[in-house]
Amino acid sequence: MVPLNWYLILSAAVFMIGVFGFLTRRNIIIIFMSVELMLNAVNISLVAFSHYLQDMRGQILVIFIITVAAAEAAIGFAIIIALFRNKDTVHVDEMDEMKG
Amino acid sequence: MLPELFFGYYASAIVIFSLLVVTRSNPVHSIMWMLLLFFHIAGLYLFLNAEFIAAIQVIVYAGAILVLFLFVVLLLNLREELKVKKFIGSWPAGLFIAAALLVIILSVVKSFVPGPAGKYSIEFIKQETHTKALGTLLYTDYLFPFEIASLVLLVAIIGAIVLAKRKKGN
Amino acid sequence: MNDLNFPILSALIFLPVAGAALLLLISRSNESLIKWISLIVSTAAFIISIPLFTEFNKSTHLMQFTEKHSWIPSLNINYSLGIDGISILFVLLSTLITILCVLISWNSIKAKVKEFYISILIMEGAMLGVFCALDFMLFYLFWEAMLIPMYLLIGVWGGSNRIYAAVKFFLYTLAGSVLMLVGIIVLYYQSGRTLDILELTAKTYPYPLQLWLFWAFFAAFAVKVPMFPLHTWLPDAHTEAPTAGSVILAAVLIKMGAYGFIRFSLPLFPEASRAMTPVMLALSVIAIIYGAVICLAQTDLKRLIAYSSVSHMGFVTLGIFALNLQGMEGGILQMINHGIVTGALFLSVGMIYDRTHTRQISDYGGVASVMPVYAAMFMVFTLASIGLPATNGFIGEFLIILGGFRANQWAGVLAATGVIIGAGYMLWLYQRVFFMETKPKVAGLADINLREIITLLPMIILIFWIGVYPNVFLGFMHESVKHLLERVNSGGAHEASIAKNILEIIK
Amino acid sequence: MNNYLLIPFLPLAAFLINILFGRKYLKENSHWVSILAVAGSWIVTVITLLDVLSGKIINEDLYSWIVSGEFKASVGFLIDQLTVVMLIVVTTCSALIHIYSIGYMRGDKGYYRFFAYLSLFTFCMLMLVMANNFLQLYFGWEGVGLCSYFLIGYYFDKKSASDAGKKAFIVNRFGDFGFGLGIIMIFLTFGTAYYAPVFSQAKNFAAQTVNFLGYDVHLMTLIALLLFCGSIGKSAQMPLHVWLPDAMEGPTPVSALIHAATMVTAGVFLVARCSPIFSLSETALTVVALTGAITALFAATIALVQKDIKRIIAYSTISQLGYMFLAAGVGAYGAGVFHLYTHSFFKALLFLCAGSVMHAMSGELDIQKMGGLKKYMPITYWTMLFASLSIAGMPGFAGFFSKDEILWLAYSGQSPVGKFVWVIGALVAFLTAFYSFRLIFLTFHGKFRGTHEQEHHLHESPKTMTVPLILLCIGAVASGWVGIPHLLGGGAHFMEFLKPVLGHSEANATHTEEWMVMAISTIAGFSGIGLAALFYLVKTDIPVRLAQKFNTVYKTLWNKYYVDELYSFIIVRPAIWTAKNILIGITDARIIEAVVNGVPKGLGEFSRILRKVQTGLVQRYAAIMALGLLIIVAYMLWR
Repeated sequence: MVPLNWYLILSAAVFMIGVFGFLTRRNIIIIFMSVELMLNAVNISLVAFSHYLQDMRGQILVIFIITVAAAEAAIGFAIIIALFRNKDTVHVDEMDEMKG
Repeated sequence: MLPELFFGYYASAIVIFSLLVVTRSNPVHSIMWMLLLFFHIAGLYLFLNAEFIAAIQVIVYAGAILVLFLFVVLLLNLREELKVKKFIGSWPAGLFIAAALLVIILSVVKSFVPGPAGKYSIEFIKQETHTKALGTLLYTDYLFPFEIASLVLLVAIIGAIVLAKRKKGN
Repeated sequence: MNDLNFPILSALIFLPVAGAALLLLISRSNESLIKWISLIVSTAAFIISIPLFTEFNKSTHLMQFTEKHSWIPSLNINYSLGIDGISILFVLLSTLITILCVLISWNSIKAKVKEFYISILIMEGAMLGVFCALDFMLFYLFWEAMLIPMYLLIGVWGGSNRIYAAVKFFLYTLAGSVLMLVGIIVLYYQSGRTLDILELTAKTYPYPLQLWLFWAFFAAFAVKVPMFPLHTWLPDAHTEAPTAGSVILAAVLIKMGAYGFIRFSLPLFPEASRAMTPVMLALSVIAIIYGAVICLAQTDLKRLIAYSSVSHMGFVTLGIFALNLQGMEGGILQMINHGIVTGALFLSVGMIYDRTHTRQISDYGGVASVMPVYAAMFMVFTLASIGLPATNGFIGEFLIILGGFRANQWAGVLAATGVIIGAGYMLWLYQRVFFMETKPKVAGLADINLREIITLLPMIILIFWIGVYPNVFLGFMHESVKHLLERVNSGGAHEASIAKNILEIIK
Repeated sequence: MNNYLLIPFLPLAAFLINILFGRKYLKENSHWVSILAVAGSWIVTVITLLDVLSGKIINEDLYSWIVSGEFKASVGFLIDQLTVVMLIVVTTCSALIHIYSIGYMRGDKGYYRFFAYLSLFTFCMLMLVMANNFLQLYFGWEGVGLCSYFLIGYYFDKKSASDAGKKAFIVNRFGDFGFGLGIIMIFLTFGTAYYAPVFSQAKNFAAQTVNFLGYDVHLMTLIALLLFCGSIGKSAQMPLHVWLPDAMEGPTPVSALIHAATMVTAGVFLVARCSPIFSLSETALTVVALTGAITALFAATIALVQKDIKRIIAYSTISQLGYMFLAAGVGAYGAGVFHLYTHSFFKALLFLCAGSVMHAMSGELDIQKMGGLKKYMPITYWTMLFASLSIAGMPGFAGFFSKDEILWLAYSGQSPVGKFVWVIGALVAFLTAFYSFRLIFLTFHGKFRGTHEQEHHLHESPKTMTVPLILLCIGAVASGWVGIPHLLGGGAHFMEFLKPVLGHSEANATHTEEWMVMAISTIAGFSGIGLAALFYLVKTDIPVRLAQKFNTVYKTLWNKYYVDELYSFIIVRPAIWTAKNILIGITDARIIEAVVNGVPKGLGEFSRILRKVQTGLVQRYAAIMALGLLIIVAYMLWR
């Protein structure tokens, strides 16, 4: 039997890869993917908990997360397109309109 | 022994594909690796007796979201994209933060204590079937959150249309 | 106490506000109607205030014409008004000054006329409110409400550097009054949740608390007065403000500070006040001499008068903190005097500024040859400003120096030197502006017209009225001042500890 | 109705009428209003004099002026012997000078203004002398100062005139500073500011000391000296004399009325009025005597070399005022007032004659450009000669009696410095005679030294001017006859008359000594005239040679001992310099404003630094957020 901790470690590793991607990539699409990566990492741990604790609530949460992820992807891409149309770039380090 | 081997394959595949996703300079490649990643995650879900989740992982993520990614990437100028730097200048800082967070999280994993088990044992799910068990719960106890989720999707649809629509005259 | 069976103070406060509301309804293009309505409203307010003067009972220190209604019952905040012998003169002064401000702005304000008169009228309501309020929350409300129209007057209709001056004025005063708000809240809890000024002033507070609160209130009042070294907003504000703004500022607004000392600091914190007397006297004397000496080097007409205000207000605070009858009465009278005289000086400067558009003293010269009536009137104001007997300035200054000398000989003597320097800078100013050869900028100016004479005439009448027969005005305050001094000077239990505290503070 | 009220209020009414209606309606007829008013005052004064002579003293309040607690001052009138003498002096001189001004000021564009000011001055001066309390005295005191300011600066388009007016006012303010404090001390001591109770109680405080600004001083000395500060300013004594010579910028009638006959003598009047206080302090009296003596000498020496006709007379006035203080200082208040009284006639006359000369000379002031005017303007010459004889103390003339009285009482009185000031007094008598006749000789004798144009224009003044001259001349000659001393067979009526108010100073010396004193001062006068005649009529080259030989002395005198320069150097310029460079430049700008503007500026700087953090880069924000999370979690784990 695979211990729960292994899933958690896996989840943490994937999450941190997502964090790394989010913090360091310039392309906003990849950043977006990193976000999806982090969401999936959370999903892994939730499903694992659900399995080991013999409780369905973890998986219910996963369903909602996937729903929100879909919605977020739709809105996010709409924003990216609007942004790309105006700024003609997908690189986030070239967007600093809010600079103080 | 077999489950550990099975998990080991999936886990290492997931980590490797994740790394590949965030490090490719060509977004299309990233998406392709992500597709593989999602399938492996779905596999892991099956391994955890969550077949319905595995199914929507493939359908929603791989089928819907990733296709959306592809469409967006097609809008961009890929040739240009391949020539420029893919990381921001201070990427080591990002790496450090991610690594440090990982270390911290890992350091607490071992002290994790599972709570009492619920009623959805493997036998119970086998008897109920997984989809039905999940569906019953979703449409009874979690009816309102479920409805709200539908609302969220509706707003997302409308929002996406409004945002992405070209203004008249542009 | 209200024998008139009519809420006269409320009417007084809200009539100008209603007038301002009426102006909102009038088309901005109809400028003459706007001016006439403002004139009528301000005159009506003045007429309403006359019964206060005639019906006032001089034989009591109690509040008169009182009104009290519950306002926010849950916090025990009331809408409570009333005046006594100290505030009545300020009420009258405010209503009079507003009329003159409307008149002086008749032709000199050309842009945003409607907004200007709305500001003036709201200003009047707030000023009257401050002098009439008997509830701390109400008082604070009016106190802060005054800032807004004044800020606009300076910032919108002011001179070239108006924004700086307006912001400086606003921040300076706000910083002070916020500390006072803290003090008010502390008092509210200390006194068992009441904000009634009369109730609060009848209670005693522990000495260390008094000391803290004294300084909190000091911050608000000293900025307004303005006492040295918190005076630097005044020259900027005066210089940049339009004439009407300078007049209100000089005549009424800066009186609020000294009024606050009398109305709040002294009766609320008698022991702390007594303990702080040396400090206050010292600051007053510094202000007198400092303001006067600085005037010697001014090149700007309005700035010079502004600094002279610092000096004159030094006299006022000196008189108040002399803590004896002559000083206090002199101080109060001097506030009125300063309001009249400096107000009149600013009105006069405004008149000539409208003609020449320069405030530089060096641009003037020989004005007396071309504008004899104006020169004569300005001379009267100059003389009142330097405290010549038979003008109001003398009565105030003499009583203050007498009281100050009684309280502390050095204070009296040094204050008297301020009078010498005062004569120096005012006469020098007069000489440079009115005497000597006629400068090109001045040549051919028309003498002041009837409207302008009417604007200045009340001031001249008051100057001589107070100067020759001051008892009419002093009579109002005898009882109130006596009562206040009894309160301040009563009880000496803490005398020893106070002395010790002073020593510690000095260390 | 008390008719004495008319004395001050008629001129006040004239002032109001003239100032309100003069410019538009009265114009060239303004003088009628003022002259009628002052003539009315004079008539009432004479009636009042008769009342007082019959022993009726008036002391009553018109109304309460200032009431504040126990402090009370009123507008009230005290008419006693001293007051009535002053009233006579003021109304007589004022009336004559008003008339003189008709001719002198004719055609001036500010005609109405001039008469308005004169009336106002008369009003203030009368209020001053008629006061029954110190505060009203102060009112009149400042009021006459104000009129003096107006009238000195009458030709206000001239810078020198407006400067001089301002200077007079401000210098006087220095004196009034002490005067005001003196009044406050009086009130704090006696609890009242009325003359009568103050003077009657003064004896009770004779031995008392008081802490003043940290020093223990004798109370009566302190009060007396503070009051004397006012006198020094108003009567142009050392060291506040600087304004009077400059005051000659005013029209000549003004110089005659204000700066010779009346206002400047107010200081003497004050000392005389407060004699009960002064008498209680030997120190104060000594200071008064020495101030007077030194001023008398000092001003007389300056007058020796001046060339401006009016300035010579001005310094002469300062010197004569010094005489009066000298008298008061040795306790001879009566003699001081007597000299005040005679002096007002002959000094006003001198000024009016000078005005007449200027009138003829088209405004020329330099006596070196005159000469030989005797034949052109005989009335002026003779009246001026009589005035000069009077001031020089020639026997029989008014000045002789008063001056002699002063010197005699200085010599014989109990004052510790009496003999010393007597010597100075005699010396000054000599100098006075010398410079007075230097003026006469240079102006009226010899050959005319001006331009032809001026010579062509020379003429005697009109009747309105010469009649007052003649009338004043009678006063200058005869006014002293009311005070002929017992020694010469007179009754010393003047001194007897004033005795109830001023007391009597006792002479403890023999008749022989009195003769000697009289002889010495007479000889001093004669020798002064003789020397002047020698220098300016016979051997006219001596003065020039003397000036060359004693060049330093001459320069010092010519520059009036450099007092003006000294004041400018130690008071005026430092004050303005301090204001400009220290108060505005450093205290206000660098300290207070630095704090005031520094706080917001500091906040601004701080926010400028802080805002660098707001890069606008999403990833930077996310990184910082993650870092924060990291720190918090790490802290939770390992605290």
